[in-house]
Amino acid sequence: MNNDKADRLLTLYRTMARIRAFENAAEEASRGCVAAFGSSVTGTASVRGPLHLSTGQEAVAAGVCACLDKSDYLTSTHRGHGHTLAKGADTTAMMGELFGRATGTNHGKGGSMHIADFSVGMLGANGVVAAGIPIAVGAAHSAKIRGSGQIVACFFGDGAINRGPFLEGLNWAKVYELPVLFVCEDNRYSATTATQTMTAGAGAAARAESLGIPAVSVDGNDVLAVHEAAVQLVAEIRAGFGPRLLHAVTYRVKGHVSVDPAAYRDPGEVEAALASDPLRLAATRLAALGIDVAAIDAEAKAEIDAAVAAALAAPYPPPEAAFTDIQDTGAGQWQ
Amino acid sequence: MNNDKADRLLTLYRTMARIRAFENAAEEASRGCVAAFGSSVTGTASVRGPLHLSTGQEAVAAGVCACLDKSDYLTSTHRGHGHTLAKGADTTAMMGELFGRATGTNHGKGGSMHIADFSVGMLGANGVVAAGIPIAVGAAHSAKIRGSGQIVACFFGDGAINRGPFLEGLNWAKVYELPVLFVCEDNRYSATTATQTMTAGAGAAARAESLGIPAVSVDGNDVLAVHEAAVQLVAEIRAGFGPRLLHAVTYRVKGHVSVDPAAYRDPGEVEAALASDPLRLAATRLAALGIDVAAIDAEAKAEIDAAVAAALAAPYPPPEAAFTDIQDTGAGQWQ
Amino acid sequence: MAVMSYAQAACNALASAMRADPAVVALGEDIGRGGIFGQYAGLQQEFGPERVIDAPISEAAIMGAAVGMALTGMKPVVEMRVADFALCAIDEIVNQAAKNRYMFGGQGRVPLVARLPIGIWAASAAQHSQSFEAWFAHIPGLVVVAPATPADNHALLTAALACGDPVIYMEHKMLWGMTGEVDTTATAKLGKAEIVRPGHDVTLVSWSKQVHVALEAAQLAEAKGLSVEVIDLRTLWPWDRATVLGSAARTGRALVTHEAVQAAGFGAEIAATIAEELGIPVKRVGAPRIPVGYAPTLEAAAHVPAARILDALCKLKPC
Amino acid sequence: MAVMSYAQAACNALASAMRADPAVVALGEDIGRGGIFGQYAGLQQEFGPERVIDAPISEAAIMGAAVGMALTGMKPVVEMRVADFALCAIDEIVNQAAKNRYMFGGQGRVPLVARLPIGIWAASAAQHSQSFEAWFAHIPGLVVVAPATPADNHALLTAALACGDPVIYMEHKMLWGMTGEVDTTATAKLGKAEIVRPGHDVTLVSWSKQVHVALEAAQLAEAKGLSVEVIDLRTLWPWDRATVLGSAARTGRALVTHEAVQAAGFGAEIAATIAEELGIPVKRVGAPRIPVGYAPTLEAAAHVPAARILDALCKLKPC
Ligand SMILES: Cc1ncc(C[n+]2csc(CCOP(=O)(O)OP(=O)(O)O)c2C)c(N)n1
Ligand SMILES: Cc1ncc(C[n+]2csc(CCOP(=O)(O)OP(=O)(O)O)c2C)c(N)n1
Ligand SMILES: [Mg+2]
Ligand SMILES: [Mg+2]
Repeated sequence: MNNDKADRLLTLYRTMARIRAFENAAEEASRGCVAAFGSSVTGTASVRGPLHLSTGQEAVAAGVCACLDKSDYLTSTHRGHGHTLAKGADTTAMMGELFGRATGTNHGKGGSMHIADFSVGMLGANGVVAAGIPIAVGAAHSAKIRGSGQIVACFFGDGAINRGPFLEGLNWAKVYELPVLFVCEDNRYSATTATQTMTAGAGAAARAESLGIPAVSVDGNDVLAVHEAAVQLVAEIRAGFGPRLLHAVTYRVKGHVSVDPAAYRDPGEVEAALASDPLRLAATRLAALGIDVAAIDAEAKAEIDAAVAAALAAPYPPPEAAFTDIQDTGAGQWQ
Repeated sequence: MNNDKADRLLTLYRTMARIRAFENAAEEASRGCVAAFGSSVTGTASVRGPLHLSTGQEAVAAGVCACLDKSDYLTSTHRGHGHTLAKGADTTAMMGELFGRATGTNHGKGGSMHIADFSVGMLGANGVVAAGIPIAVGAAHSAKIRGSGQIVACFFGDGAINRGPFLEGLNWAKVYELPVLFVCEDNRYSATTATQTMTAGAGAAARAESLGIPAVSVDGNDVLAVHEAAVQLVAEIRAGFGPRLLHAVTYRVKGHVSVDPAAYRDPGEVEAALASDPLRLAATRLAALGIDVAAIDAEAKAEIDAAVAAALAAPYPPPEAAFTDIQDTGAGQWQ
Repeated sequence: MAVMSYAQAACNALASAMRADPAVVALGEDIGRGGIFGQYAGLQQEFGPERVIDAPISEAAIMGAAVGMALTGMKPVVEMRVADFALCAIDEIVNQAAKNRYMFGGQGRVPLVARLPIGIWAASAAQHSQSFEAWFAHIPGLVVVAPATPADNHALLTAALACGDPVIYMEHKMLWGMTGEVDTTATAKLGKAEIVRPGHDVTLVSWSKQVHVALEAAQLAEAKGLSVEVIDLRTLWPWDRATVLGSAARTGRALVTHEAVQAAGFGAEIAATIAEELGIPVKRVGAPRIPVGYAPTLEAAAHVPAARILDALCKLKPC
Repeated sequence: MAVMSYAQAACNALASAMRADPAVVALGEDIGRGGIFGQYAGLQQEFGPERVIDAPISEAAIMGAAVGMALTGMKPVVEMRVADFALCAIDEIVNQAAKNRYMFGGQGRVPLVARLPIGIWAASAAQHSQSFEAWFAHIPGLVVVAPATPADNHALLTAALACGDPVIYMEHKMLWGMTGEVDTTATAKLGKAEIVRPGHDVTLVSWSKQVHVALEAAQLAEAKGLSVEVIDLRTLWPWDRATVLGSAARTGRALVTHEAVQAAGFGAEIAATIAEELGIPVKRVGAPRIPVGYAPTLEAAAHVPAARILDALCKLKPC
C-alpha cells in the first residue's frame, strides 16, 4: 500500500470511527425509548422514538461521502446518521437533534429519522422508504439545469428497490442523464425480513443495468473498495456521463430499531458478519502499516462524549416553535 | 402453412375483424364527444367521454386471448375494448356500455374506460395507467392459493412500464412465482409523447429479465407470431414456472383519444405503420391460402351494426341506479 | 372473558376469522414474524406462509394485489403498518378498492380490510403520526372504523371482516399495549356508536384514543358541576347520526374532539351536521394545522389534551 | 385587457413568470406538446425542453423530483393532468412537499405549484371526476387554491408562483374553455375571498366551477324575493374567515355549496366554523357520497345543480 492510499485509509477510518462512536452513544441514550417489538416507552431516555442505527455499515457512508464536495447534495433514509456525519455535519448539532433540542440540526423538529444538514448539502433523512430517490433525482435535475456542476449521492436500502419510486427515479435520471450516484446500501434486511426473500432477480445492480445505468457491486465493509468504486463512478458522473449505481453489500449488525432484539436472525449469521466489521478490517490493515487506531478511536469518543454533554445541556425548543417553519401563506391560521 | 395453422389464423383473423369493426363503430359514434385537444363537447354523440381506440393493435388482444380459458382472468388498460372482446365478452353488452346504457356490461356505470365483463374473467379496464398490474398479480396470487389452475393475462401499455406499480407488481409475481402473463402492448406512444424518449434502457423485456422473469419480444402486428409466443409462455405459466412477459410491438394508428388529431406525429411514420396493419397482414396470408376474408369482415360488421342498433334502442339506467353498487354498509347514508 | 391487549384482541379476532373461513388471508410487510407490534403474533405459525403472506416493501402492490385477491374470492387483510405509509397506496385504495364495485356496475366486490394505524406515536415526528380518517370518510365506497378499546378492536375487526365492503380499519398506535376485558363472542354492528358515559349538559363526541381523553375531560368537568355525555363513534363512515343527534338534542350542546388536525377534520362533518339539523351550540377541538414535531415540547403542541376539551365544554356551558 | 380562455390565462401567467424568473420550470406528461388541454401551449417553443420538461408516466417521481428541484433553487410547476392521478403521488405531496420545511427545521423551503385539475368532466366516470380540495386543506404546510374564472386563473397562479410555499392549485376541467376578460397586470392575494354578488338575506359560499352554479341559484332566488350574497372563496387554505364570517353575520344565514362529495367535504369546515362562531342557521349542499357514473343519468346524480341550492336557500329563509 502506498502512502497516499494509507493516508486515504486513515482518513476513511477516522470518519468510520466517528460514526461508530456516534451510533454507540445514540444507542446508549435511547434505551427504553420506543414502543415496538414488545418494548414500551419508559420515558426516561434522552433519545426517544424510533432509532435506526447504522452500526457496522460505516464503510458505505465514509467511502462514498469522501468523494463528495460540500456543495454536492445527499439524500438519505431513516438510517441516516452515518451519511449525515460523513457529509460533514457537525456532531454536536446532530446529537442535539437526536435529543430533540433547540440546538439540533433541525431545531428539534425532526429527530433521528429526519436528520438533515442543508448547510453541507445533506437534504434529509426520510421516514418513508425510497422517498428520497425522486427527491435526489430532482436535485440532480436542478443541478443540471443550473449548470452548477453539483452531483447528488442518493442512499437507499436494499428493501427500497422494491418500491415504485426506485424504478421511477432511476428511469428519470437516465432519460435526462442526470448527475446522480445511486447507492444501494445493502444490509440484507428490511426490518424483520431477509430482503432476499422478497426480492426477485439479481437485485439493485441488475435493475439499474436494465435501465441503462451502469452499476458496480462492492464489498460494503471494505471501505477502500467502496471508496475506489465511488471515486470511479463519481468521476464518470462529473464528466457528464449520467447516473451510476453502486451496490454495497454490508450487514445490519443491530436490530431494525434500537429496541429490536432481532431474534428472528440466526446468531451464527450475526457472528460471521461481526467478523468482517468494517472498522476492524480497516484497523487491521492500518496495523499492518504500523498505524495504531487507538488514538483515533479515543478522539472520536471524546468528540461524541462532548456532543452528548452539549445535547444534554441544551434546551428543548420553546412551545411556540411548534408553529414556525410551516408556511408563510396562512401562517397564524392554525384552525 | 398446414391446415391447423390456417384454421388458427382464420379464427384469429375473425377476432381481429370483430375488434376492428367495434372500434370503427365506436369511433363513428363518438364524434364531438370529448373536450380535449382543442375539441369541445357537442353533446350529440352517443359515445361520450374519452374514447381510446385499439385500432391497429388487434393482433395483440386476439393472439394472447386465444390462449386463455374463459375461467382465466384478464386485466386491461384505458384502451381495453379489444382485450374485452377477445376474452369473450358480448359485443352488444360492450357497445351498450360505451353508449352508457342500462344494458351495458357495467350497466352504464363505467363506459369505455372502465369496460369489464367479470362473467368471462375480464376484470376491468382501468383509467389509471399501470393500476391493473398489481390487481392482476393479486388475482394470480389468489388463483395460486386456491389452487384453481387459473392464470391471469395482464395487459398494459409501453408508457406504463415507467410507473412504480410495474416494478412492484412484477417483483411480487416473481417472488411468489405466480401464474401471470404480463403483456406489454407497445404502440410506441404515451398520449402525445413518443414513449421511447421517456424510457431508459431496453424496455419492458429487459426490465422483466432483471427481475428474473423470462420475456419474449414479438412483432405485435403479426397475429400468428403473437399467438405462438403466447402459447409457449402460457404453457410455461400453466406448468407452474411462474410469471412471463410478452413484449408485443405494434402501433397506435389513431390519436390518443378519438378527438386527438395526433398532429405531433410524422405522417410518414403513420403511413409506414398502416402498411403493416395486422388485419391486412393476416388477410394477405389467408389470401395466399385461397381464403377470402370479405365474408368474415361483412359478418363482423353486421354483428357490430346490430350491437350499435341495440345500444341506441336501449334505455339509460334510471337515476336511482346512481345509488346502487356502492357499499352495503351505510347504504342510504349518502350525506 | 379474557384480558388482552388491543394488539392481541385484533390478532385473536383475525385468527378466529381465519379458522372459520379459508378465504381470509393477511398480507403485509414483516407480518410473518408477527408484525412489529405483535399484531400478527403466531398467525404464520398457525396458518402458514400461504395465508399470512410476507410482502416486499411495495405498498402500492400490496393494496393493489389485495384488490385482485378480493375480486377473485379471497378476503384479504392488508397491513400498512402506519397510515402514513398508506399514502404510497392511495390510488389503490381510492381509485381501485373503493370504486371497483360501482365502476364495473356491481360485477365484483372488494371485501378487504386495510389496517392503517393512526395517531401520534411518542417521538415519531411528522411522517409517523398522522390521522387521516377524514380523508377516507370523504370517499364513496369506503367504510371507516376506529376502535378505542381492546374489546372493540375484537368486535369491530370481526364485523369489518364480515361486511363485504372495503374497510379502512384504523387502530391507534398508542393503544397497542392497552389491556382490557375482551368477550370474544361479543358482536358489534358497524355504524353503531356507543354512549360510553351518560350525561345531560353537553354531548361530547370522539373516537379512537381520543375517547379516553374525552372521558378524562368529562371527569374534570363533573368536578365543576357539568354533566357530560361521551359518545364513542367507533365507525366514522357510516357514522351513527341517530345516536349523536339524539344525544345532542337531549343535552342541547355538542362538542366534537379528535386527535387529527381540526381543519377539514371529521369533526367538521359532525359539527356541521348538528348545526344544520339542530341549530344548537356546537364546538370542535382538534389539533392545530401543524405537522407533528419531534421534540417533546413540539409534540405536545400537536396533542389535544383534556384541558383544551374542558375549556371548550365550559364555553358551551359556563362552569 | 384581453379576452382569454381559462387555460390560456394560466398559460399566459406561467409564461410571464418564466420570463421574469429563470428558476421557474414546468414538468409533467405531454406538456412539451402543449398539454392535452393547451394549458402549456407554446411554452416549450419559447423556453426550451430544459425548462418545459416532459416527464415519463411517473407521477410519484414527477412530484418527488419537483420537491428536489424546489429545495435546490428552482420553482417547479407540476402538472398532474387530473387530480385523480395525483393520488399516485400522495406520499410526495403530503409526506414530502408539505412537511419538508417543518421536519427539517426550516432549513429548506418547497416553492412548488402542483396543478391538480378537479371536477366532473363530462362522461369521464369515477376515476377522472374527483374533487379533493378537502384533503389538502387538512394537511399542514399546503396552500390550496381553486380559481373560478380566467381572470382569477391568471392572478391566482401568479400569486401561487410567488408565494414560496407548496401550493395545490386546482383548476376545474370544465372551465378550460371558459373565456373572459383578463387583466394580466392584476394581482391577487392568496387567502382573500371575493363577494361576487352582494345580497342581504343569505350568504352563499362556494369556489371553483360551483361559483357559477351558485350565481345561477342566487338569480333564481332573487326571482323569489330572496337576496343572496355569493362569495367565491378562491383560496381554500388559508380561507378568508373574515369575509365569510362578516357576510354571514350580516345576513344571519349561511349556505355552502361545492361540487365535491358533501360528506367530510370542505363545506363542513366552513359550516362548522360559522356555527361555532355565529350560531346562526347554516346548511350545506354538496354531492352525495357516490362515485361519478358514466351514463348521463348517473352523472347527473353526482352533480349539485342550482335547483338543489335554491331548495336549501328557501329552507334557510322561506321563499
Ligand atoms: C413506504 C414505507 N413502507 C414501510 C416502512 C416501514 N419501514 C421502515 S424501515 C423498513 C425497512 C427498510 O429496509 P431497507 O430499505 O433495506 O433499509 P434498512 O432499514 O435495512 O436500512 C421498513 C419496512 C416505511 N418507513 N416506509
Ligand atoms: C397514472 C396516470 N397518469 C396519467 C394518465 C393519463 N394517461 C392516460 S393514457 C396515457 C398514456 C398511456 O400510454 P401507454 O401506457 O403506452 O398506453 P396507450 O395509451 O399507448 O395504450 C396517459 C399518460 C393516467 N390515465 N394515469
Ligand atoms: Mg436493508
Ligand atoms: Mg402506448
